[in-house]
Amino acid sequence: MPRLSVKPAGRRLPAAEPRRPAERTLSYVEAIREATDQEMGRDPAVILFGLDVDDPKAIQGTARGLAEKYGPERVFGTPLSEDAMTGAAVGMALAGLRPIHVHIRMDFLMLAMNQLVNVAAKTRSMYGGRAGVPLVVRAMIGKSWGQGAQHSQGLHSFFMHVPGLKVVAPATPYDAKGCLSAAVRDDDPVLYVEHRLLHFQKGPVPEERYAVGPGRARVTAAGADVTIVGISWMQVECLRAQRYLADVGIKAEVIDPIWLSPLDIDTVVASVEKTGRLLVVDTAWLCCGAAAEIVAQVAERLQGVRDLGLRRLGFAPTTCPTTPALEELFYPNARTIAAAARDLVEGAPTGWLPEERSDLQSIEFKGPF
Amino acid sequence: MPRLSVKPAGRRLPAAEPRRPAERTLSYVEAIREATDQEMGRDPAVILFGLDVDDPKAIQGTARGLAEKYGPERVFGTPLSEDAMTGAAVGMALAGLRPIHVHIRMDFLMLAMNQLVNVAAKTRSMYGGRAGVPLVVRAMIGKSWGQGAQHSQGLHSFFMHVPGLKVVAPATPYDAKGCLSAAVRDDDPVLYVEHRLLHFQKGPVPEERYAVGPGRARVTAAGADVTIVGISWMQVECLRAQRYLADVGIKAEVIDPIWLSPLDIDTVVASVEKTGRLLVVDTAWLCCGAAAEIVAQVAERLQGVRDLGLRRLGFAPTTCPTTPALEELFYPNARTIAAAARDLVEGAPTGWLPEERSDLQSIEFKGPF
Amino acid sequence: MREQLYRSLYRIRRVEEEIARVYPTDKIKSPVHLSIGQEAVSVGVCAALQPRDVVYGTYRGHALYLARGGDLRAMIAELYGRATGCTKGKGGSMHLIAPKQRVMGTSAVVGTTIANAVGHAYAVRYRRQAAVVASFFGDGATEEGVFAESLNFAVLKRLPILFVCENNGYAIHTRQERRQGTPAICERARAHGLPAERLDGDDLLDLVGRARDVVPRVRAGEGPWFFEVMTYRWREHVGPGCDYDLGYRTEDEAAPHIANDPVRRLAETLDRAGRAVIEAAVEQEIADAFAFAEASPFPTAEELTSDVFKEEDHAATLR
Amino acid sequence: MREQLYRSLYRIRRVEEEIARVYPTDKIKSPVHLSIGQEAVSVGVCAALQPRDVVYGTYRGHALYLARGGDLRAMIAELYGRATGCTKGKGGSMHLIAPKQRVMGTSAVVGTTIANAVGHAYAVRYRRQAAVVASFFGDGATEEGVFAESLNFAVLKRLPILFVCENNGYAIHTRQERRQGTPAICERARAHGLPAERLDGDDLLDLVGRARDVVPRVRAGEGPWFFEVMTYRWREHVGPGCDYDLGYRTEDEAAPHIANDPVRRLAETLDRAGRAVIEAAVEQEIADAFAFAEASPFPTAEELTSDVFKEEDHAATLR
Ligand SMILES: Cc1ncc(C[n+]2csc(CCOP(=O)(O)OP(=O)(O)O)c2C)c(N)n1
Ligand SMILES: Cc1ncc(C[n+]2csc(CCOP(=O)(O)OP(=O)(O)O)c2C)c(N)n1
Ligand SMILES: [Mg+2]
Ligand SMILES: [Mg+2]
Repeated sequence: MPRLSVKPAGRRLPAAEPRRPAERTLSYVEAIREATDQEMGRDPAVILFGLDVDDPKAIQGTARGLAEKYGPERVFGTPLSEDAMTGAAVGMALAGLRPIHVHIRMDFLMLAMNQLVNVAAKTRSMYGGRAGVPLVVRAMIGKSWGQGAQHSQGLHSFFMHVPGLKVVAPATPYDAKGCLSAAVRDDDPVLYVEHRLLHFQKGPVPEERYAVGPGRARVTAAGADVTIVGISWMQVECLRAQRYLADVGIKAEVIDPIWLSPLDIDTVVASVEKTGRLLVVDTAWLCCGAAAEIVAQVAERLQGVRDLGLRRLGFAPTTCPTTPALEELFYPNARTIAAAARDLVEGAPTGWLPEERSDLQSIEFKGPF
Repeated sequence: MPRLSVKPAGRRLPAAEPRRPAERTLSYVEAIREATDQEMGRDPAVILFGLDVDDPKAIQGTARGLAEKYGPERVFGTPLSEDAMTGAAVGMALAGLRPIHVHIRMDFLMLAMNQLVNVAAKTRSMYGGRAGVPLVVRAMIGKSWGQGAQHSQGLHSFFMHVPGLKVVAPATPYDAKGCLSAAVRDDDPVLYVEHRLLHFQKGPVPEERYAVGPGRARVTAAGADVTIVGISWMQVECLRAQRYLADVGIKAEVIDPIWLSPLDIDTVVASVEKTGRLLVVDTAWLCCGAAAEIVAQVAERLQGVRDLGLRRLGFAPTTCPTTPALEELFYPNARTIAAAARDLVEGAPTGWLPEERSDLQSIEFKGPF
Repeated sequence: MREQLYRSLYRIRRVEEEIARVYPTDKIKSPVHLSIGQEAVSVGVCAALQPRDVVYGTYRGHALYLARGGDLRAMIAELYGRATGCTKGKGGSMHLIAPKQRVMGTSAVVGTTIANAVGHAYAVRYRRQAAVVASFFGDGATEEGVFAESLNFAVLKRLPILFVCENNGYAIHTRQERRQGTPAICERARAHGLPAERLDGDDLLDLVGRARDVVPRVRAGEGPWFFEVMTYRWREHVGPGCDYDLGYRTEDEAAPHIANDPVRRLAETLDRAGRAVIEAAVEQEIADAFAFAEASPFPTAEELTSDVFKEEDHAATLR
Repeated sequence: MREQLYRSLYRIRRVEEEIARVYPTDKIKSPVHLSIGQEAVSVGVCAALQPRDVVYGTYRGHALYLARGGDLRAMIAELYGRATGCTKGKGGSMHLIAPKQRVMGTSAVVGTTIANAVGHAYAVRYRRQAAVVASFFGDGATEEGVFAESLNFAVLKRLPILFVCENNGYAIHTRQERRQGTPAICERARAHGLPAERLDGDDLLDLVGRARDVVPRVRAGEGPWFFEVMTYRWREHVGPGCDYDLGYRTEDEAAPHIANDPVRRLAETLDRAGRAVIEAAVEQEIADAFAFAEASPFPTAEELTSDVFKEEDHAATLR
């Protein structure tokens, strides 16, 4: 296992650096597929499985052609048995394989919590370092088109809460590839969070192998007035919000944490020390969520250093409704994010909500899923 | 269902008020047993079940005699099937019963997450209010005597994260009884968190029925120098810390949130507005935990109002070790809490750690569990 | 009685055909899992149930909801995301409920309602009510651990529950043999100690007959019973169309089921006139339901955070 | 070979008797679930395994760990919470592991290692290794959904795994009949499509014989196999003592098992001299192991946050 190559690789690319002028443009889906293909090509210990991984839709195409290329023992669909299949993934990892276990909805991980929280997360420490679980769990967050109560949750904070698990939520095709490679090479369990809407994103992706490892957040837009941290899909909305804010002369600094656990809080703290204002936007509920942790850490780190403006945005405190009339209100979007950021900057509610710009609209994905 | 009597009862007793000079002293175990007995006596819809509820140990005595009194249909042990038994509890509740489902370790709830997060929490909202789940889930947090990796977790923040669930963590026999009655009468699912060490606590408990409902935290010690919020067992440690601090002339205000969701943040904010310093101590990990939420909300609420000193204490960021040499370091205790509070007050690390006072020692519970 | 059965069967078929027809217009803002081809399972079992009896189903729940007498207007309005929907537009097609008709739950997480149904049956028995609970689920659901756990508890407590496994041979695009070490679902049920039998989902009258034999025995306290009903999904797993082009199954495989279409077969046993009356009434009802949905308002913004808890004020304090 | 079996059996019995003797002194800082009375199950099955074979067990894992040749000193030191323990004092009695002897996992959450063992067996087959995985668990574990899910997957993929259910009739203080609708665990296994047989856990030589017949067939790729071994726990569920006073079971129930004590029965088949040599050696080894544990240091404070991740530095950044 060239495991040492992981973190160095992650480090070698300074996350704050603008991404290199890239050879190619790939979609997020293609980037995941390429990382999987390259890691499987590199290391026979890597196997891919999960419900419907080998079916005609190949998990939105992220596994397209891999069953044919690597055969049914390395790429296979499973029974509807999330608990045992997660336990089996742990056992494969204990045997030295590097399984990638895919779930088309993060909601279904609620059936896998025992193996993830009580076994995978505990293995290395409770066995005194004598065993480890190099497992990657891919979990998708659904949105739009009436995904509803049980197909829309972002529950990544559960996994951030438990020592022994790592959590990554790439927001670009570039990071989708680099973080998946890093996750596969990691010797410990990693939850890889994919937002369903990100699958449609396109962006520059180098052909060669590279890893975006834990430890470095990325500043995706520089600004001095307010720091906006956007997680997963919300990174896209935050970058749009940054442009709405620019229209009114507010310079927002946007940060993508990329890895949520371990979390690079230093990059966020450095930015907030400069701007004095922090808005964290998550694709999840707020109570005890990733946004709470980021706000708490920044407030702790900057206590006595300077005054702060703090704000969180995320899911409305209710179950995700299917009707578009309410679903639209359930989620933050570029305009509500911009409005919240402006209120922070002004230090008071301004009532401002930018006119929707057609070039900054959300492409909502259309059913059936 | 006299459900309306719940919140009134909860409200009728101003949580901040000193507890009435009580007739009797009961243990936390006896208080739970009495609340269960009284609620079962009051309402035939209340039933009690869970692994080993009807065995000779009767869940540390909390169910002592109830199987005999109410019969095997109302009080029964279950198969080792946490997932289906939780689903069954939801179904019983949908049918109008008020089940109390007991788990001797909160860790085992990881097998029940699908029914709790995806079904129980969602039912009322996803069905537009046309159904509800009046379910109480009792879950115990283990500590000491090498409970270890899988018998020691405090995972209450998972349930605080999900709208539709309520969470309560009483720290005294008085609240153990009042909160359980309130939870049973609540028309929505409630996670009732019991710390194994609290079972041994004794305190005043009125004989009559009463409910300590959501909405009100309790100030358990008044002080002007620093606000200390202690959750579950940590409330006991915080009150001891308050006395260590008094020895060095520091007046700590100690708050017991009692209900973690919905959370009475106003009481905490009011205290911190006065003291300017907040230390939150949880019997859980910190990342995305209850302490993160409380710190974040206070920092948000008091931004621009006054400077704040903020600090969190909880489990060490690792798996709970069995050896006492490390287990002792894994948990905060009265002395480390006092030290952290003093550092907050002094505004810098003082290196102070109080001499252990024999009257403020932890009674650690001795194995086998 | 054949008229009633035909009305129910024809109504479900036509409602879902209409849903499929309208779907491309995007007026329906919810994923739909159609039961076209599987209607007889719900109709046949529900024909043996009494009003006090209870059913639990899945995201593929239109047929069960309608077979139990669920309000059609409220269902179509729900698919349209309107405030007049059976869950006010909050749950959508996958979470239909009709407490009056004792449709007590449907879930988009496979297997979950099996345990809920078992718990409901426990409550029924505890209260000495003479009701029966019927739990509907697919062949894929039998792979979830909750299936075995639920059967064990139902047998242990001799609960008044009828398990109905709708075996359409697939979980999404994966056939049963590729997911199960042995396809013998009835064997697995029997091994838990309850009687189990395999039935033909295209033979409505036989289904009704078996259900009418079994339900009274379950009601009488003989304990749980298990039906595995062999059926076939004509349309794609989710959505309005057909999916033979995907290549995971062939039209040849579907042909015998389509040839045995229970709707057509039952229709042929009825006299033209009576049948025409039924069909005209159904078409009228469907047109009315879609018009009702179209005309209904969307829920207002206040509805977003309502119904989180019974006491609304708590929703506010919950972050 | 009977000498070897006796050595292993006697060693486990005496180690646990010694643990029970020392326990009241509080030197052992960990809950202990003793296998006294059940030793033959681990010894019998492990006698048929090769060094490359793999085992997974439970919190009641002393017997399996020792039967597989796990280091005794490291085990006692683990119970004493010392840095020299098999997990450096971090896991305790419920989480023994011995990677060299291929004891790859034990869990305090019932049922979890069944799925881990199945996954390990998948890896073994994927790598074309000729190893067999043996999964040990109790009768209570068969009630967990993961049991059915794991059997299904093992059969579906024809994995080289031997399931060993140690049926001691109880889950803590609750007898099997009060938890299972039918006690026929083998029937449930067969219904998933794998051969299953019930064996007498007090008859060590028969156990060894059956295991030696079956393991080569599993190794040869015939697919998974299931043993239900009837045995009995002589001591309390957790802790060093007896618990007949609790009233959930009687001494009469235990009597036949104690009368058939496999340790005594095997002892009687050996000549006095050879037996004395074995026993003396074992007593010596045990005395040495406890002395080793006593003399070993506790882990230092730095160990608290080590081993969270392979790359230590991440532990720090993880709150
Ligand atoms: C626990 C869980 N795992 C996976 C899914 C994704 N999924 C939705 S429907 C389905 C197939 C279910 O098959 P079956 O039970 O036979 O029902 P059918 O769709 O054939 O009616 C799957 C795997 C889910 N919804 N829930
Ligand atoms: C998932 C889970 N539920 C409950 C418990 C509590 N518990 C510990 S041991 C035990 C009994 C297990 O019985 P069995 O599987 O027969 O093993 P035995 O103790 O008899 O060896 C129970 C219920 C647990 N550890 N894990
Ligand atoms: Mg199916
Ligand atoms: Mg047992």
